[in-house]
Amino acid sequence: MKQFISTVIELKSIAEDYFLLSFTWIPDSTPAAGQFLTIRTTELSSPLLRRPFALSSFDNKSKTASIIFQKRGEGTKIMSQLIKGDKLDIMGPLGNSFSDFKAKSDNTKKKQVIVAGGIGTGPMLYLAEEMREGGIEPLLIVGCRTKSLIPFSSFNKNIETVICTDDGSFGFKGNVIDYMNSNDKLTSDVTIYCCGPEPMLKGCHAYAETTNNTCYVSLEQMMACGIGACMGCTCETEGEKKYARVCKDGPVFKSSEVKWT
Amino acid sequence: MKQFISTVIELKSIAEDYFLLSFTWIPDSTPAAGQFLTIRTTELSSPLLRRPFALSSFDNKSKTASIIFQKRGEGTKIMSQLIKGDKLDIMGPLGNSFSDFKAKSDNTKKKQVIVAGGIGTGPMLYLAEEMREGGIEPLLIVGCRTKSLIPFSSFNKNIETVICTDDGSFGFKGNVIDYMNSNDKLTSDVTIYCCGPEPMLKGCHAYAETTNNTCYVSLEQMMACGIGACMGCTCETEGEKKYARVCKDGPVFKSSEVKWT
Amino acid sequence: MDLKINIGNIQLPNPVGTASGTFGFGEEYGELLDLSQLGAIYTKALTPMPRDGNAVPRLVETPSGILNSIGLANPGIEKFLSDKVPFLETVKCPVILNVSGSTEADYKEVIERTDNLECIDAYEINISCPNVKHGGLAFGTDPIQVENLTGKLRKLTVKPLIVKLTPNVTDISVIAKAAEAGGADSISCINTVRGMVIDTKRKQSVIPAGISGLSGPAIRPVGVAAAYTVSRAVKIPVVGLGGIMSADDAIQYLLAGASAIQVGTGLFVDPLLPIKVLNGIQQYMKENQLEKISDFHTFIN
Amino acid sequence: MDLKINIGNIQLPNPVGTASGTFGFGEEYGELLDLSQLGAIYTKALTPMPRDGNAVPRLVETPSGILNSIGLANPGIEKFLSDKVPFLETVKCPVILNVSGSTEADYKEVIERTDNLECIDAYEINISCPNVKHGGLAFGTDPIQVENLTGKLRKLTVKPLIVKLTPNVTDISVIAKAAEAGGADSISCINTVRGMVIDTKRKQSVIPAGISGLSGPAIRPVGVAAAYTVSRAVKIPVVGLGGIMSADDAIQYLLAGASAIQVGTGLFVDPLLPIKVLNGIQQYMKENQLEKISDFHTFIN
Ligand SMILES: Cc1cc2nc3c(=O)[nH]c(=O)nc-3n(C[C@H](O)[C@H](O)[C@H](O)COP(=O)(O)OP(=O)(O)OC[C@H]3O[C@@H](n4cnc5c(N)ncnc54)[C@H](O)[C@@H]3O)c2cc1C
Ligand SMILES: Cc1cc2nc3c(=O)[nH]c(=O)nc-3n(C[C@H](O)[C@H](O)[C@H](O)COP(=O)(O)OP(=O)(O)OC[C@H]3O[C@@H](n4cnc5c(N)ncnc54)[C@H](O)[C@@H]3O)c2cc1C
Ligand SMILES: Cc1cc2nc3c(=O)[nH]c(=O)nc-3n(C[C@H](O)[C@H](O)[C@H](O)COP(=O)(O)O)c2cc1C
Ligand SMILES: Cc1cc2nc3c(=O)[nH]c(=O)nc-3n(C[C@H](O)[C@H](O)[C@H](O)COP(=O)(O)O)c2cc1C
Ligand code: FES
Ligand code: FES
Repeated sequence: MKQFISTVIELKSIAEDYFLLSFTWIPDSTPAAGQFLTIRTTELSSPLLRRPFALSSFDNKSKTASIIFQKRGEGTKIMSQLIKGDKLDIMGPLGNSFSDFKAKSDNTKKKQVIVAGGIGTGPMLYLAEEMREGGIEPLLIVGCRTKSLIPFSSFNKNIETVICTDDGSFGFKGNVIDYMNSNDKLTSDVTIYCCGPEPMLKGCHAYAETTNNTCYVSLEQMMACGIGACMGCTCETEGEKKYARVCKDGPVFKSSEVKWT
Repeated sequence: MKQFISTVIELKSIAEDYFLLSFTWIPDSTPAAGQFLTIRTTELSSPLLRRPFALSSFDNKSKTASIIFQKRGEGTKIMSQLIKGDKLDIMGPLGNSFSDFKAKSDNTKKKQVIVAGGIGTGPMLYLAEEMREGGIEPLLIVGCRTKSLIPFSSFNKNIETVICTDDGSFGFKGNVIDYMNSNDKLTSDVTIYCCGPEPMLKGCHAYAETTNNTCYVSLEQMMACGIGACMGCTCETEGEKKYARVCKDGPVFKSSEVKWT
Repeated sequence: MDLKINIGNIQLPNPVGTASGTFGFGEEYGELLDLSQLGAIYTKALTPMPRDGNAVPRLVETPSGILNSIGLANPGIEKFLSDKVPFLETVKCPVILNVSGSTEADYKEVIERTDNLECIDAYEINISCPNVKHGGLAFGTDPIQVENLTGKLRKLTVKPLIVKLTPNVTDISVIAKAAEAGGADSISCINTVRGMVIDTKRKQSVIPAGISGLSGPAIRPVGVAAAYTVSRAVKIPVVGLGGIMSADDAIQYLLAGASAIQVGTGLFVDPLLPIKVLNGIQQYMKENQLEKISDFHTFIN
Repeated sequence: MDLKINIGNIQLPNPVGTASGTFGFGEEYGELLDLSQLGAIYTKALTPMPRDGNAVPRLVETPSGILNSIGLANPGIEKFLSDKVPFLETVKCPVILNVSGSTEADYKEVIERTDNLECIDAYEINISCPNVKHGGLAFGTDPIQVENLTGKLRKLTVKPLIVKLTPNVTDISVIAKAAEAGGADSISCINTVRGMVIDTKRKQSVIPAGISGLSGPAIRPVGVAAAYTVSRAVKIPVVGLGGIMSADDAIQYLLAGASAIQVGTGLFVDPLLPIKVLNGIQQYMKENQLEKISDFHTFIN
């Protein structure tokens, strides 16, 4: 983990209100899929807190990293106006990663299923890429409300990808869980990695429970410090400790360890 | 007075940290020299208050107005990034004007001397222009710290103009009061109009007292409402009432009515 | 949809008013917005004698807020009657007179000399101005004094008394109950929060008076917490204010238990804010199928 | 130039510390800044037993501030001794342990069981957390209780006691004097300001605990006013905090009368802030020819 001043390489619109931001990476450490960073969006006092975003790619040769973000409130609005050459105050890489768990599950023969939705798409593209480079052929399932929200340009043709839209305007009609239920081959021997809105995480968890598989999810929570010091970003967990810090103990958790409400 | 959404026509740098901002004028009323407007610089909560600026020109035909502003803090920093077509939330015209007093003093045979400095330059350019169009030939004296702060492009060659720099890097070396003291013709029969930093206002007032002339000054004060409702922007005055509202009773006052400290 | 609310024996057409001291007596803002759409105008404080107000500067901006020390600058009763009342008589929305003073006698005098005015619909009793001192602290910090004063003023008028509280107390619910016990028809909260800004270049307080009153969005969470606390302590309606900059902010107050709200510092940023807030409340009521303002009070307890 | 300040029988190398609860026990931030440059680390609150903390979410952003309800989540004494002390023993700057609890016995137990630790230089007694209740209000709102508790803790240790006050009281100077009378070596102020944010979509408090604690630049004027008030009420040194985001902000506190300052919420925005603040203070002292921290106290009275 390091705080550094990065330079914007490119900001590009990739879908309705979705942007790909690439920037220079200064720390020596290589970020892994699922890790995140925090960005200070303004020098003014409002919006005050740094904003967390998961890495969506990293190129070790050019030391370039990127995130995919959605314009939601004031912080991301400011970010959506960045231009090449702008300076960015970044802290990262933060948290654990899907890769931490992947290492353990790789040696099983299970199909690696990566499920992404909404603002969770970035880290899952990175995870899929990481797997492919590691010689694993994952299945990437992306869920979107409608076609205009699909970041087509960000997909890698060499990765098996299924796109689901709620309204059927592209690909499979239905959500990602519907798709998994409709695909016989997926009911056994899969490991699921999911990042997306809460219902998607819950759905993947439930699917994994029913099919007796393992599922890893990346959680979101309001964060202040982002490094484990303030106890602000906790989530409820099953087991001895009632809470875990999303920023430090997560953001990736085994779904069976999360207390779902 | 009206609140309206204006469109930026042009933002142009005219001297070090000084900008000329021109924009469309929506109200029916014509603003006069010395009047001001307030601009909302952001939709965020910081910087919170609207920022006041005096008009530096108005073209009735094209319904175009302008201000000259200095980049000082956060509000003006945001303004310095405006571009053509941006929308601006403006309230104005506010306050009284030099013209209110000029009307009364015009018919005297006195020389009209307009003294401007720093962020007070805008309204005085407008006043000089107003006089010239009204057939009066004023003398415009502009004081600056140094040459790089002089907005050369904003001067009208048809108006007799003297530029003073503190460091002598251009024009008369010394401040505007030094210049007035050095110019014999000015010691009697002048009416002085001044907008600029506090010491300049005080100096003009003292000069007018000594030479038995009348002086009008435009004051600055922190403003909240800008329209006379909150009693926040008062200045101390001589006379029955202890305070006057700069936004509503001013910003232009007869210098002998101001309590100088 | 019914936007009306009752305070004592009067009815306000809607819950959105303009906070005392930020709206003068309404003339100036009358040029910018349609006063007849307001739920009420809460006037600038009135004291028996004219007050010049505090030394200048009286204002400074802070992060998402402003600090002020106006010092209750106002024309006094005489000038109020001659200069302000004629205008107030033309105003179509309810007018609530904010009453201030340094002594009990001051409050009494203002009510006695204005009670016959038809253009005044109710009184807001300002016992909470941090910029006027009664032995060091604001009047409104001692429950016994508050109950006493309210009781005495109660006898002078049948018009509703809205007692305005300061947040600068250990337990605002105690003060609210004291006002209720004294006969208040409503509680408004909050007045400004004690604050100070120092000019590090000049090495002195920016505002000569020193500690002054903080308002604006910075204090909104403080106001919402106060409105929530007071709503649970008293049975009379609560008027919530502090940092309202949008309809959503106002709705926070209503959900917290307030029956009406006031827009103060927000007016300086956008004079049309009260109208926008009112429209936003109506839209929210429609979307959430709320029929009257008291329906807001059914969610949080 | 002498940056050192004395609190009780210890000396801090400089006035810039990190506020309790925002810096954990220092490990995490140790990766981002050089702890040996700090005037002091004020640790996360410690209570005898481990505390899970309050329900989630615990944080929400407000205009220029944040509202939190962590609920003193901490490992408890056992885990503190086994997991945190080994790290704290390596830290080169003074370490001040923030002591919390629900009862007097809790405070006593924390001090008794840690007083022998060399790595702890002083105690900050947190009687002001708005997120833990003692009969409805924070401990630190009653001067008699404050004097009593301070007096009892005083007997347990010769290490300096810094009593941390809440701004949520009618008159903070009364509480400060009570702590001084009880034997406190210093007062720190302020803890967070009571506040609340309501989610109008879900129609409930964003933070399940309801009223929580507001911090950050929004409350800076409140903190400066408190530091100013307390500095005039007591003779012991005051530690000022609340919303410090720059050296200039810290200097406001020093000019107001504080001898030291803490950076809290500002750390979340910029972990290097304490270092920047320290550099800025040094530069200001140079430019203004101040030789020691107490020279800041000669301007405003
Ligand atoms: C570990 C993690 C990884 C994330 N990765 C991505 C990503 O790859 N792409 C993406 O688009 N978004 C991501 N997010 C969400 C992103 O942080 C928010 O969308 C962003 O902070 C919104 O800020 P805003 O000012 O635009 O909106 P606001 O209007 O301020 O907030 C909108 C919502 O964003 C969330 N949010 C705001 N501030 C914070 C904060 N300090 N910490 C956590 N959540 C906050 C809140 O839920 C809030 O309701 C991630 C969040 C977390 C916790
Ligand atoms: C009647 C009047 C006319 C003015 N005309 C001009 C002009 O023509 N050109 C120009 O460059 N400047 C003018 N000013 C000054 C201008 O308003 C400030 O420079 C501007 O507000 C600074 O805002 P900021 O956010 O950039 O700086 P900040 O750092 O916020 O403030 C810098 C200084 O500007 C002043 N200021 C800030 N906010 C306000 C406010 N709401 N009301 C009054 N003063 C404020 C304060 O003195 C402050 O110390 C005028 C001011 C007044 C009162
Ligand atoms: C400039 C100014 C003047 C004020 N004058 C008064 C007053 O005369 N009487 C009063 O009861 N409150 C007065 N207040 C307090 C406001 O009515 C209100 O309680 C406070 O500002 C919080 O609301 P806001 O954040 O919406 O401004 C004043 C506030 C400001 C900013
Ligand atoms: C997330 C968080 C946790 C806190 N925990 C504690 C605590 O455990 N003990 C304590 O005395 N104060 C605690 N505080 C209060 C801070 O130490 C400080 O008094 C307050 O936040 C004001 O300073 P700031 O505006 O610089 O943050 C906490 C504040 C925050 C934001
Ligand atoms: S954000 Fe501070 S512990 Fe996670
Ligand atoms: S700014 Fe409100 S009266 Fe002038």
